[in-house]
Amino acid sequence: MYKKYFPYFKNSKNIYLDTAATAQKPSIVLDAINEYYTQYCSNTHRSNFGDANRATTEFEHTRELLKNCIKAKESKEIIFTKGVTESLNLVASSFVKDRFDTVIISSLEHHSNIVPWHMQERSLHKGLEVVNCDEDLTFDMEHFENLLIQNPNSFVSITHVSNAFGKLHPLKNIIQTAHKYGALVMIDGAQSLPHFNIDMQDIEADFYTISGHKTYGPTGVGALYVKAKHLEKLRPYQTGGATIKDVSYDKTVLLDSPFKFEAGTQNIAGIIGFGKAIEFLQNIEYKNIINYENEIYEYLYEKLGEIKDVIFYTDSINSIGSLSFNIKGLMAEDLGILLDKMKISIRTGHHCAQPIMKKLGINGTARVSLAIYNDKNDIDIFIKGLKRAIKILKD
Amino acid sequence: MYKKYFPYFKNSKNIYLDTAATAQKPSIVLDAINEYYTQYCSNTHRSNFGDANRATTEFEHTRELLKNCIKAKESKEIIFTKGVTESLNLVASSFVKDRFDTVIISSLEHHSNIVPWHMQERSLHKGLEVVNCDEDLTFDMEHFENLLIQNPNSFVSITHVSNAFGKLHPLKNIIQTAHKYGALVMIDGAQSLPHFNIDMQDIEADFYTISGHKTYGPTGVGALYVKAKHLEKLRPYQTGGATIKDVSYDKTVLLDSPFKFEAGTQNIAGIIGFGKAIEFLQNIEYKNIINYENEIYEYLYEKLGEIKDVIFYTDSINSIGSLSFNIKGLMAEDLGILLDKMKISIRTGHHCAQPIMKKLGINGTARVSLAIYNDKNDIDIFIKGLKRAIKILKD
Amino acid sequence: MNILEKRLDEVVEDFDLFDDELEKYEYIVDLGKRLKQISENNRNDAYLVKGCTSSVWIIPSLKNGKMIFEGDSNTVIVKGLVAILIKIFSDATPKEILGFDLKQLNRLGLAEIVTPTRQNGFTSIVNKIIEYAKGVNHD
Amino acid sequence: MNILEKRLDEVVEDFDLFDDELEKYEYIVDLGKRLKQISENNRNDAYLVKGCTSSVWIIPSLKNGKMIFEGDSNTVIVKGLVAILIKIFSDATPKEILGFDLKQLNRLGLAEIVTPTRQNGFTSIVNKIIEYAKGVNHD
Ligand SMILES: Cc1ncc(COP(=O)(O)O)c(C=O)c1O
Ligand SMILES: Cc1ncc(COP(=O)(O)O)c(C=O)c1O
Repeated sequence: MYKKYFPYFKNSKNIYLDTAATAQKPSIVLDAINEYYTQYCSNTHRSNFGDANRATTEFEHTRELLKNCIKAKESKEIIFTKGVTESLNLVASSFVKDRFDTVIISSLEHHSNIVPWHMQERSLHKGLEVVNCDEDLTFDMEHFENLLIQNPNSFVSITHVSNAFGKLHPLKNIIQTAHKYGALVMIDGAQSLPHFNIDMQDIEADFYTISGHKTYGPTGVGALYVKAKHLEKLRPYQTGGATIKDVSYDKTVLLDSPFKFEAGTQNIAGIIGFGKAIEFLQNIEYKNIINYENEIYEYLYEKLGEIKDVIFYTDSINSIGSLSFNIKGLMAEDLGILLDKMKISIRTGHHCAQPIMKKLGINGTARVSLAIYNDKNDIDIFIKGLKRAIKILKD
Repeated sequence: MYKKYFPYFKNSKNIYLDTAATAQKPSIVLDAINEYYTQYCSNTHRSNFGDANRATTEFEHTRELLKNCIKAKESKEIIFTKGVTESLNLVASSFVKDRFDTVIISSLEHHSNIVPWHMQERSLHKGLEVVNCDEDLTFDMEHFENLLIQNPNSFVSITHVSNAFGKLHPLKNIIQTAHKYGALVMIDGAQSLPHFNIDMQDIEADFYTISGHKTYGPTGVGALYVKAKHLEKLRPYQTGGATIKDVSYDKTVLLDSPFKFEAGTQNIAGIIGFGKAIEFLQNIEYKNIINYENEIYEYLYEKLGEIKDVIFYTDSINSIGSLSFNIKGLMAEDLGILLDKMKISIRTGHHCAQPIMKKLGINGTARVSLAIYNDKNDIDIFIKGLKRAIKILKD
Repeated sequence: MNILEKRLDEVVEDFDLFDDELEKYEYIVDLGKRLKQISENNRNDAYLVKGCTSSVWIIPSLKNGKMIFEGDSNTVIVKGLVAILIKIFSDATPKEILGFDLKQLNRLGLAEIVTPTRQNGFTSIVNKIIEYAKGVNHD
Repeated sequence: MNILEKRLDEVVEDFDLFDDELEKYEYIVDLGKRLKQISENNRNDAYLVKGCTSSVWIIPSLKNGKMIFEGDSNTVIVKGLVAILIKIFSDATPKEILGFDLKQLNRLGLAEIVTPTRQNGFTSIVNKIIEYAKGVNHD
């Protein structure tokens, strides 16, 4: 139904079920990239001839689109980055470090939201706390509240949706609880923005991180939302060209946000393309995306459930986008390789989330992750392929 | 002669003379980007189905090409970044900070090689030293040597070619001198790699920074060369997905170079496209590029010299790519705007190099910067346009 | 109809006479050249417009309840733009100035206006004028 | 011609019989299943191959100047790859092993070999074998 917007599927017979790693791109995104490169390629924000002005205008248009998409209040709250990893690292280095005694994360974090904290010489119970989860990976709100009480000067950094399991965190509740105890909250939105709409005025996150390439946009683009009142305290992370009002050898006067955070030539083509990805989502409308993806997800869950010896890690209701499973007695890697030979692309392994894998006592899982370009036919082919792979391995 | 390889010139009648800001892209670069997005779009280094393997292979192929291009010894010496600004910031934060008492720069640095040092609370004569230059912007080798003697624990960070003036620094001599006094040297290669070949084994730089978008590659890509023996001491700058061997909540074991420095999803399309840009340069061959560009540069210098009241800042012999000038009694900005209306794109202003402008007592310059797609006809049109602009402003 | 809007109409009509962009800018250069220079001692920080790449000064005064603006710049084209803004904004009450919808200025079709560059000179000048008007408006 | 090369030829010939990739991997799975498991106490760190996503063990021994390799893995396909490597490398002198041009292995046409992933299991296994051979080579 939506496949036709994505040129990849015209060229490839692959059943692509690895969107949580990166999404396919609709043609309007690729067209916008090409248009920039072949019609008005030039640098932004510094040169001021015609093409450069056009590039700057398109670039800033993406900022507006993103602002409106997540209901930020002001454009300066949107800072472009390379991706969620850079956004998280930026906040870790330039805001959290030396300011907060404790960082609280969930059990389901991606390495990008664990390792930067380790690099600050935090480790479990020494500046880093991990909120427990139940067997079905549900966030333990009571434990969270206790951690907030015990650690009065905390910064909470938490994923909206787990990339490894698709588990959805009760974000609003988490943020309200954190704020009650005076803690600030950063959200890893890598796996949420592609699937449903987020309203910064509603959830009141202090920081929210965005991955362009997972949201139908180009690679090498991301963004960081910073609530306006924190901008003053956010130190510039990288500095250089186009962040500057005045420089002598003695000192530097930086421009205001967002520019002071966007040093050097940005990924201009990527950012312009990302704008089109957001327009694409808004044209389809999030409510249609949610309904459509839910239907496919339920169908996948049901069909997988019929397979003998399948192990699930979550229910289907509080899960979005990704579904992780194992087949008792088999290694996920073996399944992944055989499915690949049948032209079905899934992901196997620890999904950059080793700690939770260790906690569950498993090496990894097989993960199917969905997007609007998937349909029931993809699921049928996947299930057939999976059965065949199981047969080859078990016989 | 070379214009035909660049689709921009098919669509635009612009005379593009702003390559020092960003270069136009040859079609093979754009084709490679499109091929990735429409035929094997997937994440690299983590998923391992067919398309993902192909993406990883192409990605790593760029690293090999770059390694061979600059004659690095090992692939792990090449780290991908967003551009020169990120490369410089990475080394500033992760290597120089807290290790070197003094940073020595030249008078011709881009803001990207000044501001990061200010952010470390260095300022003139307090952790930051600036090598003098003569009237014609020639690097003062004697002053440099004195600075090295007076500041025994120094790190030298210096541009190869000035973006504001096109001035070429005597790099080999600078590096040898620095090494003689035990200082390490980082080179800002933003304006050199597009124009001539660099051999790391010959110049023996410790760090060399590369800008993809200025080297006929896509936006949002750059690289950092780090001499192998310094890799151990270079701290990871950003961390997260795909930099990790093993993570628990307690600690992280990082992968080896270069992977530990490339956190999160990289600009995959951009890096693959950049590989093609390097192939493009190698197909043309640097010796042809140098000869061709020199000829155009000399022609431009000569024709400009014939204009009344023109002020030059360098000679043409030790200059590469960019030529800065002023017309006595006129403001460069006014010239730039009028030329733009004649569809001639040059850059006016301080070119992200305010300190040297202040030193010269000027607000800025008009800068023409050249690439292989320019020809004498471009220069003729520019000169005609410039004369007309001068007439409009002076009359 | 706001009086500023009427004045803007006139400028837009003038602009419409030109076939190409260059002619339009020749005209702006001309306006710039003809704009009376301000006195050297008015070229000070109090009147300087922040956020421009070139130096721009705007000096307000109040006469019979109407604001009068003078202005200058070190670059001719910006001086021309200043002349246009003075034509539109000067000799109007603070209320008229504040009642004017700034988006209308886009009708001038000047790249300098519509481009959201990091240091947008044109917007900064307009903001300075608005700021002055707010300072004397007592409604 | 190096004896290892001859053995590799045989494997490549076997592979050539398959029409598609899946059949080839079915065969590899089969080799994996048939490979003798190593004893539990040999599954230790000394024999563990570093740099694989799955666990792989390679155990060397020396008999009449020839090296004998045993191996195992927790995933079947890697076990199949181990079986192939044993077929090629086991029962050869260290000199023969070190004289073999590793690039030849690309002829197997396995994606697992040619992809420069961050943790390339196949290369790591081969390196472990080479390392063992170097350890006993006294030339
Ligand atoms: C939950 C989560 N956080 C962070 C990341 C890293 O995002 P990026 O690739 O944009 O750096 C990912 C994707 O790998 C993710 O799924
Ligand atoms: C000499 C010099 N250094 C650094 C930079 C910044 O490079 P990038 O845009 O790749 O961050 C530039 C370009 O603006 C430059 O010309």
